[in-house]
Amino acid sequence: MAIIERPTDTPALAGAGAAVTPSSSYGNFRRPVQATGWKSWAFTVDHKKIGIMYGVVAMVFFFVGGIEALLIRAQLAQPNGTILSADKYNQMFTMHATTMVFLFVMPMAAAFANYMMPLQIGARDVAFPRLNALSLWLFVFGGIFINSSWILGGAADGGWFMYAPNSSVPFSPTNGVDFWTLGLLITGVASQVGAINLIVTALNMRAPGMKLMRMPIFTWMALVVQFLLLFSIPVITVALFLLMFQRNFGANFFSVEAGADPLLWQHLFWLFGHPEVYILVLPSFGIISEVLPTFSRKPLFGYPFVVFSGAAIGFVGFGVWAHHMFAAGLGPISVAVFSVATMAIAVPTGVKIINWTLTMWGGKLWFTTAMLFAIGLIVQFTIGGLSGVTHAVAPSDTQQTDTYYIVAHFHYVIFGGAVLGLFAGIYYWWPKVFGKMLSEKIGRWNFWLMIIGMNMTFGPMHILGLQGQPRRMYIWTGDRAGDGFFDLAFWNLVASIGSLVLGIGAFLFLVNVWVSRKNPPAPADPWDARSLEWLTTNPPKEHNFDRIPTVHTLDEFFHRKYEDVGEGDQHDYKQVATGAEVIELEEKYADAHIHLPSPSYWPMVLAISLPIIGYGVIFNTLLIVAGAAIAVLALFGWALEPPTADESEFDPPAPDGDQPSKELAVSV
Amino acid sequence: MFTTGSKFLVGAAVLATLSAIAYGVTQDGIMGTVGLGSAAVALWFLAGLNLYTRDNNYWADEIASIEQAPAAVPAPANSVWPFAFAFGAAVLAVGLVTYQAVFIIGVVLLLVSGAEWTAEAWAQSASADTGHNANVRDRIANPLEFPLAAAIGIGVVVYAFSRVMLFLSKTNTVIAFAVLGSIVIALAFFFAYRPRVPSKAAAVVIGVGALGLIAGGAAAGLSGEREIHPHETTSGLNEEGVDICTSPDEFEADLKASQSVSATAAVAATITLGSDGELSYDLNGPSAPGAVGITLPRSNPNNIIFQNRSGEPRRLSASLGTMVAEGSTNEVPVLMCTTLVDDGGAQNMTMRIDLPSITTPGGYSFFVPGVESAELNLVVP
Amino acid sequence: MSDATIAEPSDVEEIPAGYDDGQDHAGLPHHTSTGLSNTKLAMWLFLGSECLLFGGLISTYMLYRNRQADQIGPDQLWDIPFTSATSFVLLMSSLTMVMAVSAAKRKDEQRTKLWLTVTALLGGLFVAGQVYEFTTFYREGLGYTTSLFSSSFYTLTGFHGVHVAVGIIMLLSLVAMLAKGKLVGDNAETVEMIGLYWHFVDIVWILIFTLVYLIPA
Amino acid sequence: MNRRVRIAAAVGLAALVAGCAEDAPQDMFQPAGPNAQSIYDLSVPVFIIAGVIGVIVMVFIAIIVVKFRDRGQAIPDQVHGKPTLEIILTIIPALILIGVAIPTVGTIMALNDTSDTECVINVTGQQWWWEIDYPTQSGCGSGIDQPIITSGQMVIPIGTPVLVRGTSRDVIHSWWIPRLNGKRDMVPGRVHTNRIEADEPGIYAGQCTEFCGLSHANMRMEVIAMTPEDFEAWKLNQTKPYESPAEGTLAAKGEQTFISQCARCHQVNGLEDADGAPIVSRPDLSVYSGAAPNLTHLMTRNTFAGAAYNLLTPECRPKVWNAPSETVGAEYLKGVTPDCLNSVELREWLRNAPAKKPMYADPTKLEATDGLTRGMPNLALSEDQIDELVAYLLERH
Repeated sequence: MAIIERPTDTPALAGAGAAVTPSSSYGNFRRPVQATGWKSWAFTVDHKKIGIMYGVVAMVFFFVGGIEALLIRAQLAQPNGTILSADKYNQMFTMHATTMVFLFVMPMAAAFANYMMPLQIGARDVAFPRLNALSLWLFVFGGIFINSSWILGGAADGGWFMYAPNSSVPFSPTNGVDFWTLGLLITGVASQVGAINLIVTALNMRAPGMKLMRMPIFTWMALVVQFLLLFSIPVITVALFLLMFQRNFGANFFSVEAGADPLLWQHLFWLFGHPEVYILVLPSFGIISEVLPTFSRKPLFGYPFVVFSGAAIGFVGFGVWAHHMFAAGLGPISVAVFSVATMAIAVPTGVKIINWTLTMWGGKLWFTTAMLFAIGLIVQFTIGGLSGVTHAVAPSDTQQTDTYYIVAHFHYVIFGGAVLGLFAGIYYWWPKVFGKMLSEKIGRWNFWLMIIGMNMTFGPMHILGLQGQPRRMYIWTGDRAGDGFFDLAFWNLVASIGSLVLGIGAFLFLVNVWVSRKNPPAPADPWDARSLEWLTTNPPKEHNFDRIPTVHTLDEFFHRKYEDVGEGDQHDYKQVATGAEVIELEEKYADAHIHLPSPSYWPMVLAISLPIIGYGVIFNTLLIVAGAAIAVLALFGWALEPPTADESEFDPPAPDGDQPSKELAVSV
Repeated sequence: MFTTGSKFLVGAAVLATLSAIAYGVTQDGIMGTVGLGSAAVALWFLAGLNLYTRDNNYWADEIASIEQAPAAVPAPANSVWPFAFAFGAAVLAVGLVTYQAVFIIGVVLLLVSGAEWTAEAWAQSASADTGHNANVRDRIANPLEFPLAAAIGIGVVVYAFSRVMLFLSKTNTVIAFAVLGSIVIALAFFFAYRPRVPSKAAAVVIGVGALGLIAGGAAAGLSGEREIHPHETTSGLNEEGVDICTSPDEFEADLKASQSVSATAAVAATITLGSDGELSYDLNGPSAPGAVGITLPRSNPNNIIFQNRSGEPRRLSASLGTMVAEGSTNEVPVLMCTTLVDDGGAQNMTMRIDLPSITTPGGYSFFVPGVESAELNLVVP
Repeated sequence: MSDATIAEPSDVEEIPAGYDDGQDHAGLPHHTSTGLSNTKLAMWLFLGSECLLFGGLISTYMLYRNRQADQIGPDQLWDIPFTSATSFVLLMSSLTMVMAVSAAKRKDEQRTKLWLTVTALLGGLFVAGQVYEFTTFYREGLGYTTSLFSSSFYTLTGFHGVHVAVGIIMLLSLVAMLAKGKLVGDNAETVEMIGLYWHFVDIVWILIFTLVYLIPA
Repeated sequence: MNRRVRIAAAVGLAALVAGCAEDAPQDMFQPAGPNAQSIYDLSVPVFIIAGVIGVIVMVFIAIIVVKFRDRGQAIPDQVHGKPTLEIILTIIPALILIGVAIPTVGTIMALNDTSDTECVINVTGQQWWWEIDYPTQSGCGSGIDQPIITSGQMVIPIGTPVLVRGTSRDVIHSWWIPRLNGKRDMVPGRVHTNRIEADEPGIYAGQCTEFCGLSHANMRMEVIAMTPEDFEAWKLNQTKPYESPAEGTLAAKGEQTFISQCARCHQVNGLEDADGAPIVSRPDLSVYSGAAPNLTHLMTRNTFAGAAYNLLTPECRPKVWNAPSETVGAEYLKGVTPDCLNSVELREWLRNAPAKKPMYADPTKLEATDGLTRGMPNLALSEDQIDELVAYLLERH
């Protein structure tokens, strides 16, 4: 936020009259260098503030998506439900998936990647801080844009997979699909920009000695995810553009009467959509690969295996998209190839589970809430992974696909895999980010209610699906529910009750945040942690590290605290310093000159211009022109602005001792 | 900080927002929501502005800021923008009574000069230091000037040159393009390796070139394009009543027509004209022995692939009964056909048939013009 | 996705001279873990993802290239000599771009500006050619909504044309910034960056020209 | 804890097995034909393998959680892994998967082979019902000499491999009769095939499983398998000539109402206008998909409106649906008798179809489809007209 230097005598603004200060001469065109107030958040380029905002907004969308899910389950609790109309129900499940995938899990993972990656590799910020701000605001405005469709004529109603031709205007005449298409294009730009930024950060900005194979595992998984985003987002971008041109400009990419092949959309969508699954779960795999070693007091078992299996999952993930299309009418050869490829991807996934359990084996397990969520992930994800193997078998899949069995499967994968991991991360890093502990007691309740709730909700869906209940149906009928006490009606009701339990469990997280807001400051190293992000204060200073750490081993922080005093093959780890002492040592040798990037208006302005163009495409061409003009202005304003503000942007310290806008020194 | 005006505006904005949401949730149709939403946006904007400027009532907040006003500033320099602004207004007025293009030029001129004027005026009062003020001006104006200048520059080249080419004959376009490209490159190398040439000369050359291009573009634009005729297509000829579908001859629509298809799998039927002059067909999956024709669902986009293995260029036609032509009482035959397909080629035909075949005595059929023996029943239930 | 190709710095014990947080601020020597500058790495990554964007569009075109039903088809439209001329001009612009980059590396600002302007001009000619071509196609009966072939053709070439136009605007703005001394960061690197983008757009055109125009349907 | 976990796992498994509904009509674990059987034979071992692995993992985790919890022991040895163990543990799942993959590929190929089918039936999906037609080249049983068109319920002879050749008129639908075979999407512009064969006579329920818009949930279908003799009887009935209702009856009035109100879209074969010319429906002028169910033999089916509603009263329905396989064909062939007609729902449908089944038929909102409805609009029939139509339709055997 500021240039932090030891005091100098240099006057801030050379050649200007005494009365002229930057704040008066630049007026509103001065860079927003404020260190406090809303502007310090809105125009910040600090990866930590951006990470926090990502997380908060994603959490809001988590509860929006959760309410949509509760409405869906309420509708399906009884046969011939009447809570939602068919139209509203279709909008509800479309938006539930869209919100959870694009507006909760992805940005929540981005929040962790943004906040933790620079800290874990010993950097002061990401490679392109302003691009980082752009990603955040594009995501925020894109999310608001999509959800604004609720009050502008109805949300998208074609399912998150938006199969053509059901997404064409005659079959979905409201503007919902347009909002969805344009909104995803906007959030797609956010992901794309973020991916480039984080890849460059991870590859280029590592601290001295931080080899690739010494990078903390979360950073590794986040890096793999960014590569997946980099190569999959353009594919969905093409699909979304085709759909937009189809709906808004009369193109006929999906008009069957013109000879179009509806399977084109499916190929493009799933070529993005399958890597997307790994985009959702890999960050959580990374998180629990940090949490499990910390609370087992042991390094991650088989670190290189976990790294390479993550990379392998990412790579093979691009070659299995057609397993979503086993029933779509591909030839038997394609089906066989994709079936086998899908089984192949189970191997690296299995490797991860094996490594996690072996990490715990022989450890000294400390069951904090974060650890509970991590173990919960292993168990729940194993169930989801194994049910995944049952429909890698293509003939079985033709019975299972588009039934509740699939709904059960991917909720075990995405809720059990991704969401539980994210919660593990939240509980693990909360003291790091906010300097306060969350209540462990409420945390336990939070965990157990969520686990019970999710198994009650999604567990019965296995039975529902295998006994023939298709998904995406706004009602089900007693005629096809079977007989006996445990008929499908019973399991539907259990699932609906389970969703309430799950909802209460998730709500307890908010309670926990509220209750814990006045907790005393957290200790410097509350979990006896292992990786580099703990090598600084809680919360970290604006410049992250007082001096850039030099890295000698994997789990650098742990090895600065503990030394092996054993002889020969006998190992005996003795604590030589507490975390707080290690951090103090760093402060002692603080770097003298720390240049941090400066805040900027332009990311926000550029991010606002895209939804304006979006509204223009839907409602009025003039808005497109206006939005494009703003975008061009912002781009050039950005290009002409140096990343770090000039001295002349800062007011000199006022003689009467008022706070200057530029922080002058770090106390040593 | 909340003065009377801002309180009123914030209140009104909250009200408009709530009513927009309420309207959107409860009512069908979006115009009401859009209207109320726009009102809300406008009110929030005004409220924000008011809050920010404190109703333009500094005294309400603090006195001190007045005392820190910048020192006196030097007299402003000469400026071209007031003139440009007035000129823009004049052009706009002329445009209103003459051409829309002139009007748009006037609007752009007005906007640009207005923006430049504002930026200049703002910057000149920023401080007592003219160098600093120039920086302030650049900070405000450059992000607009650079892209606009670049866009105008490239727009002129693209517009003028494309007009010139549309004016030239088809062969001459290639020559013009090659010549102009070569000239540009030759001149570039000339200037690059003749550093003695004063930069003014380069500027003159570029200026003359640009003027020439604009003049050429304007002249070409005024004298109009060369005549470009629409190509004839199968559908066009059918609409004109040309019996393309019953003729084995070649029409313009058949010239160099596409001879292969990428849709080979999962079509409704593949119909092959063999060297024996018979039509055979292949459906997805087996068909019973002794079947005499193809059944296609009614009102359905059916993809039929025609393969020609007869040794001569042939087309596949479908006879689909008769219909009453528009504006008359005459029954005319309904025909659909592919273009002429070379031997060994194939072509896809997407056909939707809305009336069942029982409505036509004798039913529907596929046939190949010029090959008597090639006929195939088509049943549409 | 393997990082095996990325050169690793040897195990550094001491912070090397000039080690920085890696931010792109002017005037400071950079040190990055891979040795590639941040902007260059970012540009390569961006172009990598652009490959998939054009890959998707080209696949769509290849799927639909013959699906014009009874409407006008590619073989009735193509004017290969003309498109070859425009392609040649675009290729030549890659040459002038190379000249610009080499001038920038020699810190020869005068020639850098000259070559950048010429590159932009040649690009402008190409776009003018495309505008002309689209106009004639439209007059000959190929509207955007006429057939699957027309939609996918205009979308693919239109996307490419927009990329060229954006490139031209970047080139001209770069000239203006160089002239006014407004460029942030290392001049030569910025020129090289835009050069990378420009070459990429050219290469994509070669692909499009071959697949769309030259290979017979 | 360990014991408890194990008990919980056992109870869970038991609950999974015992917790299934009995006789769910779309249960994929009750195969009734060779295709479904081969899928079943393939998937059950996979389920067992997956279950066993799952239990092993969970028991292992439970053991770890109990055994290694923090009891104040020393910081454990900082083991970074054992490559040999890792490689072994990678190879084992790979081997298991290879073991699964081989039969999978075999089954995929076998299921795709349709060369042995003896009977071809076309199905065409549209929002939100299936049209089923037996083309003249279909060769089912003794052969089809004139096309048969029906909707919602497909009748097939048992022991005969049937090739379902399907497409769609608007959006993608999916044909799925779980007890006979896996599902197959029916994609507009493409023709896909699905091979079904029933071993025993019976009614096999299915449902559209590709999301297809508003009434996706109300798009169902059934396959009725009967003995070849019963099938021949059914065929004979489907091709019998049209009989007008007797003069002066309510049904005769209904015929006129049908001609004026319904025949625009719904075909009744053999229906003639006053001049004796056959009446050909033109659904393409009113409905976006361009099709409406053929009602010539409506009362031989026992569901209507996309098989979403019963034509049989709740009392009569089980008599057909739950009939033993020996008599189900005969029960079905009886059709809907006057005392079994579910006139309540049929009347509701005739009174205001879009109110009963969500469809896109509001005349003020059809801009996007050029005024064509998707599904049946509200015809604003009077109660008298409805009475007449019910009487008329009841004779459509």
